[in-house]
Amino acid sequence: MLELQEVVKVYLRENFRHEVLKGISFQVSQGEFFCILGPSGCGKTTLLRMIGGYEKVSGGRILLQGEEITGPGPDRIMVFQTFDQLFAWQTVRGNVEYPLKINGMARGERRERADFYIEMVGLKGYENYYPHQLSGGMKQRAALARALALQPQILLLDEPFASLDAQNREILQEELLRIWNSLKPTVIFVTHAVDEAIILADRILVMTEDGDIKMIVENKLQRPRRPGMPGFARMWDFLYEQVRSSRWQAEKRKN
Amino acid sequence: MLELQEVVKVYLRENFRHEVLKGISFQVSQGEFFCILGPSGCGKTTLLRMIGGYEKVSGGRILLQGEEITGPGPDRIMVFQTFDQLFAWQTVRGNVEYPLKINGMARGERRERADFYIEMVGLKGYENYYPHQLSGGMKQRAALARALALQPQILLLDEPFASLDAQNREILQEELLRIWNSLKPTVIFVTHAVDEAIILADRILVMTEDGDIKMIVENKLQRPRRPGMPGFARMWDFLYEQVRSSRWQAEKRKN
Amino acid sequence: MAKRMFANRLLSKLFWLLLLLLLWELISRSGIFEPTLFPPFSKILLVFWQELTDGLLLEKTCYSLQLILKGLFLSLAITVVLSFGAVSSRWVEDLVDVLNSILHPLPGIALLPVAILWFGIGETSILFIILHSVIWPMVVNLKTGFRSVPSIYLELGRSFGLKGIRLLGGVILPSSLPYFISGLKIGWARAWRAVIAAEMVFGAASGTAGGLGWHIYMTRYYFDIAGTFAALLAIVIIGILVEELFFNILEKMTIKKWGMV
Amino acid sequence: MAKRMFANRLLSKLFWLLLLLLLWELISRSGIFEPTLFPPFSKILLVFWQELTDGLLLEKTCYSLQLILKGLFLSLAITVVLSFGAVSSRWVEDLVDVLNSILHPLPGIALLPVAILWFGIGETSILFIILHSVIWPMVVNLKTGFRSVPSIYLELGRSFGLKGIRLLGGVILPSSLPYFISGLKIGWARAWRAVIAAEMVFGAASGTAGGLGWHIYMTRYYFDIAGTFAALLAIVIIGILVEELFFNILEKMTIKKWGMV
Amino acid sequence: GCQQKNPENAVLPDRTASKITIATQYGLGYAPLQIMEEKKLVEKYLPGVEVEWKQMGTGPEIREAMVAGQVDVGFMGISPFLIGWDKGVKWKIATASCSQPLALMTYKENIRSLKDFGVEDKIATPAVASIQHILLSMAAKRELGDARALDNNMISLTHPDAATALKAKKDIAAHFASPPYLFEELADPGLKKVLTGEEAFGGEYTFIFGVATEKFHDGNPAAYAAFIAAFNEAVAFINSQPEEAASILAPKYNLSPEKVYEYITWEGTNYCSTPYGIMAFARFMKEAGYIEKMPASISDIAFANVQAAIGKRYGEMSAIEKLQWGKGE
Ligand SMILES: Nc1ncnc2c1ncn2[C@@H]1O[C@H](COP(=O)(O)OP(=O)(O)OP(=O)(O)O)[C@@H](O)[C@H]1O
Ligand SMILES: Nc1ncnc2c1ncn2[C@@H]1O[C@H](COP(=O)(O)OP(=O)(O)OP(=O)(O)O)[C@@H](O)[C@H]1O
Ligand SMILES: [Mg+2]
Ligand SMILES: [Mg+2]
Repeated sequence: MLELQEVVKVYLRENFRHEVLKGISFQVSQGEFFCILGPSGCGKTTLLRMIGGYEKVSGGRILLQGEEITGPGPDRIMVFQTFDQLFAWQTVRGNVEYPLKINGMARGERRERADFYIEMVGLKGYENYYPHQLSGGMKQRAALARALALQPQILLLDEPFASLDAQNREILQEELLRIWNSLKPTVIFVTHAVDEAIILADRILVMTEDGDIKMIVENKLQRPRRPGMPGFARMWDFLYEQVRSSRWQAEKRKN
Repeated sequence: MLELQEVVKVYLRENFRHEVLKGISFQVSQGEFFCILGPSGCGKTTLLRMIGGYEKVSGGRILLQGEEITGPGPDRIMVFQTFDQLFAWQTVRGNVEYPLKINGMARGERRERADFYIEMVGLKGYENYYPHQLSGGMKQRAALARALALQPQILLLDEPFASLDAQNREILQEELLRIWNSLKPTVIFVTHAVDEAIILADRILVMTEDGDIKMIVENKLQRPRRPGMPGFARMWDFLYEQVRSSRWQAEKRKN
Repeated sequence: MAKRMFANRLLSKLFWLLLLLLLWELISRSGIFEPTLFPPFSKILLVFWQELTDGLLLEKTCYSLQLILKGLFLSLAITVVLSFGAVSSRWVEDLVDVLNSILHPLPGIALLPVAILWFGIGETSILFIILHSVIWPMVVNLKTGFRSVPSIYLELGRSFGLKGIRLLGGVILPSSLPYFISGLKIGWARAWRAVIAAEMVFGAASGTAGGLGWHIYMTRYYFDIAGTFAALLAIVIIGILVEELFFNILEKMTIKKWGMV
Repeated sequence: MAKRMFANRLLSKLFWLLLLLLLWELISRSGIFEPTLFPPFSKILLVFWQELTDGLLLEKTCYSLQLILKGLFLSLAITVVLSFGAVSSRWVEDLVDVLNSILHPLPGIALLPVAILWFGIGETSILFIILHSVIWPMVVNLKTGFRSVPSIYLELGRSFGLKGIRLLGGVILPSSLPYFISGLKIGWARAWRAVIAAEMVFGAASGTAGGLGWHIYMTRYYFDIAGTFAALLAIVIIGILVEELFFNILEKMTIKKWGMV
Repeated sequence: GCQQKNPENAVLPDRTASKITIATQYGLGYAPLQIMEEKKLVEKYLPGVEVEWKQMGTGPEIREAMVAGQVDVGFMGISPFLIGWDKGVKWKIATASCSQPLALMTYKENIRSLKDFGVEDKIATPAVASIQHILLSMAAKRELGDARALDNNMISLTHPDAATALKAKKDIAAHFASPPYLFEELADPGLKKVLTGEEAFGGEYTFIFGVATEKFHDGNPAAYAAFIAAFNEAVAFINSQPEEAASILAPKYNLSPEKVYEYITWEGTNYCSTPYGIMAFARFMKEAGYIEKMPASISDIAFANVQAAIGKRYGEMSAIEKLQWGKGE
C-alpha cells in the first residue's frame, strides 16, 4: 500500500519559496488504478516524481508498504511526460530489453517479451530504429512498452497517451487495462482527459490549480466502460465541472 | 498561398529506404485554418517541418506565394511537438521577447506584447521562470505565446494543446481563433483530437497511416462551434471512422 | 548531478588541500626522499612568503599572468571564429579539421625554429606558443559543442531571422556553453603550462626580468628546489582562486542556473 | 550540424592539405625567410622519404607511439575512475577538483625533479609526464560530460536497478560520449606533445635509441631543421590517419548514429 | 683587438644604424655580459648605440635566432658553434668568455677512474655532441685506448635533471657536471670526483664563446669593435675587482655576493677573451663524424681580433696557437 502523509513540495527560487504542493495526503491500495486529474502546472508530475523517488519531499512522508521511499527502485517504474526518455544509444528493441537484461532475464526470454510489448504498442517493424528516428507518439509508445515489459509492482504513468491519436489511445487503454487485470499492478495515472480518467480509474483525484486536493472521486462504473454507457456522461460533467471550478477559484484567489 | 506538389519524403536507413510521405499534394489559401489529422507516426510532423523549411523534400515541391521554400524564415513560425523548444538560457519572458527583439521591436513595446501573450496563455506570474522550472504544459504554452507574439503570416502548430487539460485547451482554442480572426494568419494545425479539428478548422486533411492523403474534408459548420451543435456529432463520427479505417487498411496492407 | 548536502564546498576543498599538504610535509620529513629535492612544505611556504614580501614573486607572476590573459583572449577570439566557420561552411570545417589534426599534436618546442624565424625572440613568440597550446583543445571542444546544439534551437533561431554571427551569439554559443566552459578551463591550464615552457626558452628575452617560467628555470639552475616549488605554489594559488572565483561563479550564473548541468 | 552536400569529405580535406603544402613550398622558395630554418616542403619530403626507407623513422615513431598508447590507456582508466568518483561522491568530487586545480596548470617540466626522484629517468618518468598531460583535460571534459547527463537518464537507470559502476557503463558513459570523445581527441594530441617534450629531457635515457622526441632534439641540435620537420611530418601523418580512421569512424558508429551531434 | 676605432672617427652610417642584439644563456659563465650591461660598457665605446640583451634557454635557440637575423652576437659552447659553422652558418668566434671547471662526479664507492665503469653504470652528459660528451670520449681514448669505449654508458640528460638523478642515486652512476651543478655536487659529501675536464682534454680549453654573425661583423664594424672593447673591459674588471663584480652580479642571480665571489674565483674558473682548444675540438668532432668539414685554419672560424690575440708565427705555431690543438698534436 502506498500512503502519502501531508506531502509538501517547495522550490526555492532566488527571492521566494514556490510552494507547489501544500500538504497532500491520500492512500492507494495494492492493485488499485488511481488517476490524477488537474490543470496544467498544478503539480501532478511533481507528485508522481516524488512517489517514484526521483524528487525529495520538502515535508511530510511517502510510505510504501509502511516504509519511507528514499530513492528510485525497480518496483516503481515511471513513464515520463517528456519525449526524451528513451536511451538515445539504443534501438527501440534495445531500450525495451535493457531493463530486463539488467534484472537478469535470459536473452531469449527478454527478446520475446520485448517483441511482445513492442507489437502491443504498435511499433512492430520499428524495432531497430533509434529514438531520434521516431515520431513523438512513437517515442511515448516505446517508453510505455519498456515500462510494461518490466511488469513492476507500481506503474507511474505521466500522460502516456497525450500525444496519441484517438484510435491508438483507445487501443492502448484497452491493452493497459488488460495487463492491469492480469498482473494487478498498482497504477497511478496522470491525465488531462476526463473521459480517459473515467474509463480507466478506480478512483480519481482532482487537484486544484494551486497544488492541493480538490476531491477524490470513487468511480463505481461497471467495467468495461464506454463513453456512451449509463452514468458516464453524468460523471464526466461532474468531474469536468470540478476541474474547471478548481481552476477559477485558484485564479480568483490570486487576483 | 501555400501549395504542395507531389511532396515525397524518404529517410535512408542502413539497408532500406523508409518512404514516409508518398506524394502529398494540397493547397492552403491565405488566411485559411487548415487541420491535419492522422495516426501517430504517419508523417504529420515531417510534413509540417518541410513547410517550415527545416527539412528538405525528397521529391516534389512546396511553393509559398509561387516560390519554392528553401529554408526557415520569420514568415513561418512553428510550435514544435517537443518540450525542449524554449531556449534554456532565457526566462519565459526572455523567450517570448527574444524573437521580437531580433526583429527590431523597441524594448517597451515588446515587453508589453510579451506580457500580453504570456498572460493570455495563463503564465502570468511565471515570467521570470527558466524553462527547466516549468511543467510540461507550461512549456508548451510559453512556446505558443512566443509564436503568437511574433504574429507571423503562417503559423505551424504541431499538437500545441496535447499536454493541456481540457479547460486550458478550451481557453486557448478560443484565444487562437480570436487571434486568427483578427490577424488572419494561415494556420496549419496538427492534432490528434477529432473534436479539436472540427472546432478549429476550415478544412481537415486526414492522413493514412502510411503517409498518404486519405481525404480532405471541408468543414462548413457555423462558427463559433461547440461539441453539442447540430452536425458536429455527425462530422465527428465520419472523421473518426476515416482515421480508424485508414489505420486498419494500412495494417492490412502491411501483413 | 549528485545533489550536495552542504552548501559550502569550499570547506571540504580546504580540508582536502590541507590533507594533501600535510601528506607532503610528512613524506618530506620522513626522509625517504632526498630532502633537497623534495623539501618540506613548510620550507616552501617560507621561501614563498619571503619572495612574496620582497615583491619579486608578485612581479614575476604579474608578468606571466599578463601574457596568459593576452593569450587567452586572443585564443578565444580565434577559436570562436574557427569553430563558427567550421559549423557554417563545409569548406572551412574541412580546413579547420586539417589544421587541427596537423597542429594539435605538434609540441610548441618543435615549432621553435619557425616561431623564432617569424616572430623573433620576444613576447610575440611566447604568445605564439601560448596560442598554439590553447587554441586547439578549445577548438575541439567548441566544435563538438557547436555540433551538439540541439537542431531545434538552430531551427528556431533561423525561423526568427537569425543568421551568421547573430545566430552564433544568440543561439549557438549559449547552447554550447558547457563545452565552451570546459574548453576555457582546459585553455586556462594549458596557457600556464605554455607560458612556463616558453619563458624557459625565451627567458628574459623581452628585456624585463622575465616571468614565473624564467624564475623556475633560474631557481632550478642554482638548485634552489624550494624556490622552484614556491613559484609553482604561486601558480597553484592563482589556479585555485580562478577556479573558485571565476569558473564556479560563471557556472552558477549560467549553465547551473539554466539547468544545463 | 550543417548538412554536407558531398559524401566524401576526404577529398576536400586533401585539397586543403595540398594547398597548405603548396603555400609552404612557395613561401619557402620565395626566400622571404631564411631557408635553413624554413626549408621547402619538397626538401622535407625528401629527408622524410630517406629516413623512412632506411627504417630509422619507423623505429623511432613506433617507440614513441608505443609510449603514447600505454599512456593513453592508463590515463583513460584513471580519468574514468576519477570522474566517476567525482559524480558519485561529494568528497571525491572535491578531492578531484582540488587535484585538478593544483595539477592541471603545472607544466610537466616543473615536475621533473619530483618525477626523477620518484621514477628515475627511464620510461616510467616519460609515462608520468604523459599521464600528467593527458589526465587533466580529460577529467575536465568527462566531469562536465557526466554532469550534463540528462537527469531523466539517471533516474531511469536507477529505476531499472543500476548503481555504481553499472550505472556508469550503462547510462552515464554512453550519454556523455560526445564529451568523452572530445576529451580523447585532446588527450591524444596532448600525449604527443608530452612524449616529445619528455623524450627531449630523458633523451635516449632508457637505453634504446629513443623516439621521435629525441630525434627532434638531436636534429635540432645538429641544425638539421629539415630533419626536424621530417619528424614532425611523421607525427602529422599519424595524426591525420588517427583522426580519419579512428575518431571519424568512432563518431559515425556512435554519436552520429544516435543523433547526438 | 683589431682596428681600434675611436667613436669620433666611426663611419657615419654605422653610427646612425647602431644597434646590437646580444643573446646569452643563464649562468655565471656569462658574467662579463652582465657587467657590460650594468656598466653600459658598449655604450661607453659607441655612444648612442642601442644594445638589446636577450637571455635565452639553450644554445640551439640562440643559434636559430642568429640564423634568423634576430641576434648579432650570441654566447654558446663550442659544439653548437662548430655544428652551425659546418652547416654553413655565416658566423665566427668573436671572443672567448670563460673557462670553467668540469668534472665527472659519481656516488659509487668502487668507481675511481674510467676503467671502473661497468656496463650498467650510466654517465649523464647534456647531449651527444656536447663538450662534456666530447671530453669524455677524449679521456676514453687516452685512458682506455678507444674513443668509443664509453659510448654505451653515456646517456643524455640536461644538467638540472642529471644533478637531480645523481642526488637521488636513481638510474645513473655519474654526471659530467659543469658549474653551478658541479659546485653543488662537490659540496655533497656523498659524491666524489673521478675526472676533471682538463685531465680529459689534456690542457686548458674555453668553455663558452661569443659568436658573431659575419653580417654584423662586416656590416657594422663600429658596433662590433665597441662590443669587443667593452667585453675586454668587462673581463678585465672581473679579474681585477672580483669583489665589486660579485656585488654587481649577485642580485641578477638571486645569490649572495659572497656566493658569487666564491663561484667566480673558483679554481678552474678563468674569465678570458682568448680562446683555447678550439682546433682540438674541431678535429675531434670531425673524426667522430659530428661535423663534416675541418677548419683549415683558425681564421676560418674566428674573426681577426681573435686571430690577433692568438697570433701566428712564421713556420711553426705560436705558443697560444699550439694550445688550440691541445696536447694531442
Ligand atoms: N525547479 C523548479 N523551480 C521552481 N519551480 C518549479 C521547478 N520545477 C517545477 N516547478 C513548478 O512546479 C509546478 C508544478 O509542476 P509540474 O510539472 O508538477 O506540473 P504538472 O501538474 O505536471 O503540469 P503539466 O500538466 O503542465 O505537466 C509548476 O508551477 C512549476 O513552475
Ligand atoms: N531520421 C529518420 N530516419 C528514419 N525514419 C524517420 C526519421 N525521422 C522520422 N522518421 C519516420 O518518419 C515517420 C513520421 O514521423 P513524424 O514525426 O512525421 O510522425 P507524426 O505523424 O508527427 O507522428 P506523431 O503523431 O506520433 O508525432 C515515422 O515513422 C518515423 O519513424
Ligand atoms: Mg506534468
Ligand atoms: Mg509528430
